[in-house]
Amino acid sequence: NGGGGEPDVQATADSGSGPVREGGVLVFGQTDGVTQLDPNKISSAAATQLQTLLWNGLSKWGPDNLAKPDLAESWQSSPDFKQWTFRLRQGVKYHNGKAFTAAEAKKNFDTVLQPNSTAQVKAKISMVSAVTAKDDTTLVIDLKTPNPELPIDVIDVKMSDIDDIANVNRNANGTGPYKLKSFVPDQTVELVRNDTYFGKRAPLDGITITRYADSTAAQTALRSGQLHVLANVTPDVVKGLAADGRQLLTAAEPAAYTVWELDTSSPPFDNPKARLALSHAANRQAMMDAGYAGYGVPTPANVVVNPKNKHFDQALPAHEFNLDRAKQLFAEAGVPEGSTLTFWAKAGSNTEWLTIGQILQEDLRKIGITLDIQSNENSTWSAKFYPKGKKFPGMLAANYLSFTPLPDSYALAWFEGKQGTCECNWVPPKEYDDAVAAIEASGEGPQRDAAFRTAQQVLNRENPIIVVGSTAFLSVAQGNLRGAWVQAEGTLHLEEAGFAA
Amino acid sequence: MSEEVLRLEGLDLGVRSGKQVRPLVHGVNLTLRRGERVALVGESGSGKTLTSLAVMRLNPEPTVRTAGRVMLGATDLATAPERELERVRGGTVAMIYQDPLSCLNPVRTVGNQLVEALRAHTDLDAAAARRRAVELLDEVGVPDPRTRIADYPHQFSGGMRQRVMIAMAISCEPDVLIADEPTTALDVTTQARILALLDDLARRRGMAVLFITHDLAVAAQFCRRICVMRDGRVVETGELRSVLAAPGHAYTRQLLDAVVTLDTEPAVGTPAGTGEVLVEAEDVHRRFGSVTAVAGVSLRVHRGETVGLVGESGSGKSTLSQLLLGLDRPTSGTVRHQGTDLATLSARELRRRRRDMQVVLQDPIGSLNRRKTVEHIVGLPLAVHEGLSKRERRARVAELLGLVGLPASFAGRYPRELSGGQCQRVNIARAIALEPSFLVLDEAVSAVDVVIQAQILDLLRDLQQRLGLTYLFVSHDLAVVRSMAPRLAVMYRGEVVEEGTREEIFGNPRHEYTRTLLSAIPTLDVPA
Amino acid sequence: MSAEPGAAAPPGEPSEQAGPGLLRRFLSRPPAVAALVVLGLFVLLALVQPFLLASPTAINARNKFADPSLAHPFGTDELGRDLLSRVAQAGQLSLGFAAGATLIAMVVGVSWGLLAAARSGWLDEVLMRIAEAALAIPTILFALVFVAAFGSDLVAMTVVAGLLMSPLTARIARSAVLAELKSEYVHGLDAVGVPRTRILFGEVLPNALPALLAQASLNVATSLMLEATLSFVGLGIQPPDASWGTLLKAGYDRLYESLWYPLMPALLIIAAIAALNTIGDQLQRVLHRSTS
Amino acid sequence: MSKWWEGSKGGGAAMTAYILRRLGASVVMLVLVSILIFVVLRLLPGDPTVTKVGAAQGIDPKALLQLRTELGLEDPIPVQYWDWVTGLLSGDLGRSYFSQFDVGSLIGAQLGPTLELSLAGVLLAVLLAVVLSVLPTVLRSKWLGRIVGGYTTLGMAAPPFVFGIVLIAIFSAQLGILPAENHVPLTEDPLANLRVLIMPALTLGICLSAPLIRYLRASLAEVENSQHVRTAVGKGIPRRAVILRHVLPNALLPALTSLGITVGAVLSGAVVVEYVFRWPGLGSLIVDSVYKRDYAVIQSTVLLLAAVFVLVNLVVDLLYGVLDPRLRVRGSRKEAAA
Ligand SMILES: Nc1ncnc2c1ncn2[C@@H]1O[C@H](COP(=O)(O)OP(=O)(O)OP(=O)(O)O)[C@@H](O)[C@H]1O
Ligand SMILES: Nc1ncnc2c1ncn2[C@@H]1O[C@H](COP(=O)(O)OP(=O)(O)OP(=O)(O)O)[C@@H](O)[C@H]1O
Ligand SMILES: [Mg+2]
Ligand SMILES: [Mg+2]
Repeated sequence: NGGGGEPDVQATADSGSGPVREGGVLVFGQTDGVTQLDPNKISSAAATQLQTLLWNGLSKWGPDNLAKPDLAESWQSSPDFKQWTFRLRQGVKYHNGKAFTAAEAKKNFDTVLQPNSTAQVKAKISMVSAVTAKDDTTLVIDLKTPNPELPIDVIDVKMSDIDDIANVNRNANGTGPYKLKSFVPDQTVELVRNDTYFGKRAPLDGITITRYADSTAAQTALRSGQLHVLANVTPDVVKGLAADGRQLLTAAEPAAYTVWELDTSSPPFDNPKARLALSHAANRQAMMDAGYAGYGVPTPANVVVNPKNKHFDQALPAHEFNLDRAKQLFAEAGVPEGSTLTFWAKAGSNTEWLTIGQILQEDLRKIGITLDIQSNENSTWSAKFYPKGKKFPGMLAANYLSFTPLPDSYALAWFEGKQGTCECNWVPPKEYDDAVAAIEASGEGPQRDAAFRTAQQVLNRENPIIVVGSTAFLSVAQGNLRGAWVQAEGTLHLEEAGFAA
Repeated sequence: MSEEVLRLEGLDLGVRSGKQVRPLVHGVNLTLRRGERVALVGESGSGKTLTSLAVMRLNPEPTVRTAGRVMLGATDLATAPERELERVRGGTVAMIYQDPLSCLNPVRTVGNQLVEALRAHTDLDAAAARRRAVELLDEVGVPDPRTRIADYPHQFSGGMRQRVMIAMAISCEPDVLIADEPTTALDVTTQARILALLDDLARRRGMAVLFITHDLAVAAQFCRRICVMRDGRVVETGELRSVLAAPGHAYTRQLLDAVVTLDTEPAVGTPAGTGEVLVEAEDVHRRFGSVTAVAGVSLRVHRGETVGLVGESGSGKSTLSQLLLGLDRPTSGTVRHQGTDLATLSARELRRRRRDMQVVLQDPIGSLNRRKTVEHIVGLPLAVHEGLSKRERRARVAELLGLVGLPASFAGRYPRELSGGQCQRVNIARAIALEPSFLVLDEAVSAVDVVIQAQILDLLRDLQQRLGLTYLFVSHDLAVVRSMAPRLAVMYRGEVVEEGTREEIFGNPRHEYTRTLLSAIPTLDVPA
Repeated sequence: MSAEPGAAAPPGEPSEQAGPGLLRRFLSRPPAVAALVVLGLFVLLALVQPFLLASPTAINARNKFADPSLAHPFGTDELGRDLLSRVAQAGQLSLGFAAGATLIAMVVGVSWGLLAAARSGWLDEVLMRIAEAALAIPTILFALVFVAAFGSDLVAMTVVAGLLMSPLTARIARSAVLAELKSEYVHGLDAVGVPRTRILFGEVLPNALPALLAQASLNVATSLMLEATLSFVGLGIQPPDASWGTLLKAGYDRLYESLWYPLMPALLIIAAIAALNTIGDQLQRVLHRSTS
Repeated sequence: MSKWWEGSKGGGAAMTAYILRRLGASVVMLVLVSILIFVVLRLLPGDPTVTKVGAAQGIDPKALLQLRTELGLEDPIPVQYWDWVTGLLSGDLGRSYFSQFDVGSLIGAQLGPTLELSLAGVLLAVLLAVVLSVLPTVLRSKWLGRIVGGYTTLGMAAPPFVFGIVLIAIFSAQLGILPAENHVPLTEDPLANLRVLIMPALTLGICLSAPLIRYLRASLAEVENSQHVRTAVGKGIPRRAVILRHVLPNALLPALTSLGITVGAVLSGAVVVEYVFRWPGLGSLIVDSVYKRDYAVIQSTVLLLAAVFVLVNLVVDLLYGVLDPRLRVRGSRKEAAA
């Protein structure tokens, strides 16, 4: 009994291959609901599940974290990576029968790039200066700055019939292997096979994505067989759930991270010593054991790179768990015994944040610091960080970040300083900005590797955020699920999934 | 002699408190034969009601039977199974309860409750039962029974409700009728009518009646045998005639001596209709929906006098009293107290005046707060208007209880531990506590035995003499009214049909109704 | 009768009366005593909690969801903390919370309902419409606003729960008081000229007590439930503190990992509510017996 | 000399006047509720647009402003309120900020299941309450009384989610005889609808019945000791009939008020039940919308429910007047003294 240490159930990134029977309806459960179906406005993880089922992009993810042809059959770039030409598939039709052409693709890009668009993918392709439809099957994308990884960055620009976007919640307007049958916001999305799909015919008759607001009810449903896949399972319950022939699915090399964001512009965390102290106060191993049932990888180097990743700088000094050191550093940084820090957590979802928060709370208590945990429902939690530039003295905000495990993606998402997701108000040293520029501009090679190492060293030294561990979504599926696979950042790909024959 | 139908053998009743049982009724023996009518009279609080309730095991918690049998033919009702009792109750033995005001279900119509009783023991269908119910209401003298059958109890006057109870009890023509003061709320004409009705049933059907009453004249008129109770014991039983002629027990004698009759010399009071006008009604009307309870009454009550208010049950006496006290507001007309129109007074001013205007309400049990002790109830006006401390009140309450003939030990009791007459006396004690200048007594002594009654009437007279109090005396007992009130008003259908001095009304009644009323007064002349 | 006043009420026989006699009679009822004992045990549990083997916050991530053992009589939670000491600690909080919230609800609600019943007409109308308006809006909405405004600290939540329960209490109080006001005895009191406040507070309110007691024990249950519901959405008592409600919810979420986890707080909540209900019932019965 | 606790003048047309006055008051109240909801929502920290865009990824203030302008959130609050109310009056309930579905159709889709569940729950609760509170009295069984007492305690003490999961675990997971979810519209397949309805309705029913039973048992005990019940017993009416015809109606009256109020509680209880049984109802619609700050959905839905609540309570009050003749006939001695 008990747990911790080594995980009890072995996880895999893909459900077994093997003969798949045609037919059946797969029921997919998740704790959050899908609120809308415009692929370019997707903001919650709950809806990303649909991205590969209803729509296609020019390219798509392969299990090797590389871009594979999707609506584009091939692409090439100019040598300076400033112009990319995509050759599109012919004869593709939207679900409503309208033909998909380069002009359609341009409409989608233009929508995403509009000044007031709120599409998340916008940040990834912000260097695009112009999109031109040469002819029906040729799309040319011009860039302001070079981007060697554009085919990856455009994956999330999903193509839908922009002219009919007003009805997107009724028909989804996609080209994907499944089409929309019905949609009840926050409850269910019912999909049926798209028989005119250009790609491989989907084995299932349909997929129902449904929401279980009550996680225990979801577990019951999975146990009784009413549910085939349960996504994003609380790590605590994985052990019991992934028994009886059910399989545990998770990313092979998780590229998502549990972090605590700090305001580096107000005391005490404007002092790097305080940040380092916090890093030393975090018992990462215990947190991964208790909060993630052993499925997380502690990141004592405090960088958002999985220690198993080939780009990880093994030479980085580890911030080992050491309360005495933490106490001393805190004292030096003006956080004496008797101080109070705030832990800003989410209520209702991400319960593991609370679990690890309590571990920190207990450890800080031992060195005389009070950690005041505040749970907030999602909207309050989000609103706290808007607009940017607010001050959060003494606050740790738990958050979850996911990237593609590629150098530029890491860099893009985090360290650019000007735009990104960090609420930390961190002003990086020039050394870091240079390194990031180098990573973005250069393709694979020693130059990029060196710059990436530099960036990691700066992070390890400056600690703008505390990286607790590399973790991934855990999904549990019935034993007879075949053909599903998990992408590094956590999305479960069901487009080719079916039931074992 | 005809056969025995009901026999109480050594019935002992008590009240349970904790593990002990405090005895209330001791060894009551009583026999009822077919067609026989037995009067049960006696001291108020002597256990008459309890005994009668115990016959069908209806005595309330926590009173219990501790010994004795209740033989109905060959069955002992005290131990008979519930199922057997259900057949007996209302069918073989029926009961008229003492406090008819709260004995009807407030949320069901009067007709509905009658029909239910009928259908429980006869095989009438719904329509037939309804027809019979209308007939019954008519027989007991409820006017316009066809429409009033659909009314709810609260729309009936006290006397009307009592008549509904009577109708219900006789509806299934029981072998035994237990009537607990069945006519206290009835005027003498209605009373005569009811007695005739019961008499007819008893003769025709051989119904035996146990008739509990304080009115010895009624008992004498209606019953053959008498049974006198005191202190939970039967002190005397026998042929009514011989007992009245030669009472064997001192208490019986005491009772007989206390009876007020039309021949009783009335007490001399202040001359009627003189002096300052204390309370005055001017052409007051009071309508309840379509019923006009008071229709244009003008009445003056002068300081220091006693005005008797008599009249048919349902004629509007209680309603008029409420109006005079400002407890109810007339639909039209004015009521003045010491020259001030009550309608112009603020609630606070009105309340201050209550110090001088008190009332004994007709429903003696309902008008007491069931969760307060007698001491609290009686002491409340003293606390409110005189600001007496708890200790001062205690002494005064004891004194007041003594005045109305209750032992001081009753101060700690709750209303439901009292008999009907005891409740009434608590009401009187509360009303006279402040020695108000104007006191309305609505059937204030109807539920007490004549000994106590005489005592209370003396008390009232004494107070009047000493303090110059003014009374409005509402009663059905004309002899008592006569002895109390030098001036009377007779109400009939909402109007005051006649007003005059005692001598005028009793000696020379002008209105037809008054004459009917007077002719119906029962007398204690023992029938030959 | 007056000749022998002692007959109906022998001198040695004390008549039933409110006051100290009430307590004595209350204590002579076995269910009441049992309920008091249960509550006493909870208090005891709360008192000994600091001296228990394990601290309620000591984490042992390698011993999660342990079954009951000598070291951990109730087993352990998701962080390997001792459930017995957690439950004991939560008990102090929960009972304090429920008592505080109920007190506030009763004070606010009863005054509210009393005012409405006493001042008929427009004030009654206004007060009752306000209560209805408050009842018509889902509690969860108010709960969220209040928690957002005051935070989820214990005192704030107690006040919030108390306020949230007061409209219902007000309605119940109003109808109980109105029912009394309609009785004949109030007519009698009015005839005596007793001032309205005195009628209300001295006569009517004590009579409405059984109904109010029933409502109070309902409020205790409701407040515990409200807190559990808030923690259902994660907004209840914040760690390291816990209430029975938060523990129940945390355990419920891990039902399949450890049945003990939700069972223990559930049993304690049920026992506490049962005890409080019993006390309410017995008190009612004692009042009832002496006075109805 | 008005009786200070009584309403205003009674009379012949009093009932109609009373109804009209109550209706008027209800309208005023709904206006109040609408203002209250509106204000309460805007007091909540959090912002629909921020939630919609998702703060975790950083937000472009310009885009957000654009979105806020589109949704009308940049208008002054009174203007927003006015727009909403005028929209309501013309039958336009607004549009969800998130799914863009119009609120009318969202409510339309979820109202049915909610009504099903609440009606079934309330009916079941009333049935359970009446049967369970009357039975021990009818049968004079102390034991049954204790069992009912235990049931009441359990019903009050255990939150709905616990009952829900226990039922699912037994009937769905273990025995497999009842489906735990997948609501089937009544119109499609009544029998299947009934089958899925059983467990959620039972859960709701149990939770709602507990407080009702408490009220009922208290007032039953009170009425049982009354004089008029003694009269009924004295008539020889069988005990069962006495309780059903004389005790119960009088005892039900006060319980009726609490039932009316329960309507509000139904919703709170229903949210959790809807979650556990994945019931597509308004309760979860509201809670989800609250979490997202989807004002458009919340304000109209809550107002609708408030209207239902007000209506139910109006009906309860009127019913009270009809069932309690002492109130029905305005003009009884105590009433008329206004
Ligand atoms: N529940 C009770 N608890 C205690 N004492 C009671 C209870 N009920 C009645 N008593 C007492 O029993 C005695 C007999 O009461 P009962 O009602 O039979 O008197 P009664 O002869 O009918 O008097 P009345 O003529 O006044 O109606 C009274 O002294 C009364 O106080
Ligand atoms: N609250 C009421 N609602 C409707 N009708 C009423 C009400 N109160 C009294 N009445 C009617 O008014 C009339 C007079 O009633 P009231 O009580 O004044 O009579 P009463 O003379 O006191 O009769 P009793 O001698 O029987 O007590 C009756 O017909 C009665 O039915
Ligand atoms: Mg009597
Ligand atoms: Mg009268």
